[in-house]
Amino acid sequence: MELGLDVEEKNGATVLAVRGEVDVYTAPRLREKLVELVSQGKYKIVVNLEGVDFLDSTGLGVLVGGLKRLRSHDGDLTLVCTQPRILKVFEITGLTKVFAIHDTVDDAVAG
Amino acid sequence: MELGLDVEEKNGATVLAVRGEVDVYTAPRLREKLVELVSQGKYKIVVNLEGVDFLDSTGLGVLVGGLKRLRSHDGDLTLVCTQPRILKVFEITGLTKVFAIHDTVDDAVAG
Amino acid sequence: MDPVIELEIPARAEYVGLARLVVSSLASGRRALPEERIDDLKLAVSEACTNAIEAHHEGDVEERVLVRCAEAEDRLEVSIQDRGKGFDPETLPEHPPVTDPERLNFERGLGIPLIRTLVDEVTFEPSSQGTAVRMVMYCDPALELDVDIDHIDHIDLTGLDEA
Amino acid sequence: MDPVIELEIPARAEYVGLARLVVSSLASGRRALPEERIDDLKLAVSEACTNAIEAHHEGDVEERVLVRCAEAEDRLEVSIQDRGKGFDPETLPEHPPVTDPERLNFERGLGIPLIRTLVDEVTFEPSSQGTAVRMVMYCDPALELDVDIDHIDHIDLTGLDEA
Ligand SMILES: Nc1ncnc2c1ncn2[C@@H]1O[C@H](COP(=O)(O)OP(=O)(O)O)[C@@H](O)[C@H]1O
Ligand SMILES: Nc1ncnc2c1ncn2[C@@H]1O[C@H](COP(=O)(O)OP(=O)(O)O)[C@@H](O)[C@H]1O
Repeated sequence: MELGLDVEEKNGATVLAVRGEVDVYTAPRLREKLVELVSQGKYKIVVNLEGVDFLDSTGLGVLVGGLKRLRSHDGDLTLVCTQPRILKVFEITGLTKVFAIHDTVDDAVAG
Repeated sequence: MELGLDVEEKNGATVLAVRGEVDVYTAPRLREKLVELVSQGKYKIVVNLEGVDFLDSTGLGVLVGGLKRLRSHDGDLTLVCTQPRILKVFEITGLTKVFAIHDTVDDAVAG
Repeated sequence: MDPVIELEIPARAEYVGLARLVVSSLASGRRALPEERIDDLKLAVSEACTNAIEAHHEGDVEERVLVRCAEAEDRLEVSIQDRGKGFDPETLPEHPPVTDPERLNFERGLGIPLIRTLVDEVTFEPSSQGTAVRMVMYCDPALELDVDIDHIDHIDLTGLDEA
Repeated sequence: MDPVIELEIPARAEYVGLARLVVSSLASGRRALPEERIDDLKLAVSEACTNAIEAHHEGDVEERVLVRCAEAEDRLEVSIQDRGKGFDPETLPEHPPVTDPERLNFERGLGIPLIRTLVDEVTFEPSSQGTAVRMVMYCDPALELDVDIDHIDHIDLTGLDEA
């Protein structure tokens, strides 16, 4: 199972596009990538989940950890997600109140 | 698991487009459809395998049975197939020498 | 007896995806479960398998997790069994409300609440031998396939001659 | 010990697709098997499972077929075990050559020749308890993934803080 992780700079934000399934097997790679970006001084990160087919609580935990870390640097981690099946996981866990979730990368970068 | 079976008349031939996986579970439906077409007097049948994702020897057996039945009515059963993974099954079993296999439905109908 | 399908995997993270695949493939074979509910079940299975795997020693391939699916007329039952140390599902720590800034300190502990929300029924059966998580999804018979070909188990390939 | 994955299904036609799915998913997880060889294995598994199912009484869900996969470094082994009556793979009837018009009378009997052609090794182990068909595919180590994350079994989600 592969996890695609592509990084792109866009108007002062770092966009991390994730593809594939985020679970206990692949989440460590997402976590490592976020750690790497933070250590490079990227404090405004947009995680694009549009290419994600599956995300469970392990993936949520990594995103929450990333948000927490970025906030401690006065940065932010926002999300791009329009897929109902992925949005649902954020809704059930109440994390829609914790994350800013945008419809497009442009909105997220601007927001 | 679904097997799609669509019938269309084209220039005097009956084109049966098969979609999905043809195996011991779904092959009975293909066989029933061929039986039905033959009983309706359709003796020139083109089986379009372009939408088939998987075909095993049970499916081959149904096609061989169909060909035999049609030949006994001076008819024919020809195939449309360009997918290497499906063609390979015909090649290994030597059935490329038994069936006329065409690249397009138009070729098959004309041939 | 209802048809039972069993998948036994090593207690390793890389096999959780396989458990999801098997359960969701069975669930989609049953047309009586709408796609959205299949996604719910898939997520619940992922959570339960993740916990089952974490309950074992790391990386030992001889530790096994059993995923057992029973397909009844009106429901699909999935049980995930591990041989870990067991736990008490009633005494798990509560999370602060999501609006509380403290919430960010809880990166974990979402799995069991998710399972409870997603499936129609769940029971946790911990013991000293390990834990079994039994989940049930009820099917909507209105969605059942018209054609029942489940009983065609033997196919007579020579029958074309009798057409 | 190599990781072993077991799938046990009722001896019914509707579950052959699941056996294919599990094996091909495992095979694609091992990047050392190219896609074409995965297709070969999938077909061989389909043939062996079809035979295993046909070796049982029709439709009795208590009759079981076991699909056992062992993932070694250099190969993937799949064995299909049934509890049917067994058979002698050496005394199967020969087919007439494909050019012979008689060939059309043979709609069956292609499964075992296909298996022999498709996999790198196969042994048939019939007994009075049933038949085990053991198939081996060798992997091409040149295709192996660069990154080996198989050993990350426990993830520490709190570690972001130490970044
Ligand atoms: N199968 C299990 N065996 C042992 N302990 C378990 C099992 N499932 C859950 N637990 C315990 O319950 C806790 C909460 O589980 P969960 O809500 O899934 O969150 P998380 O796994 O992220 O901690 C786990 O941390 C673990 O201590
Ligand atoms: N697992 C098995 N148990 C009992 N008999 C078997 C088994 N596998 C194969 N056979 C026997 O070998 C024959 C040839 O098998 P195969 O080449 O797959 O063709 P087919 O299944 O189409 O007849 C079968 O018809 C059956 O009699």
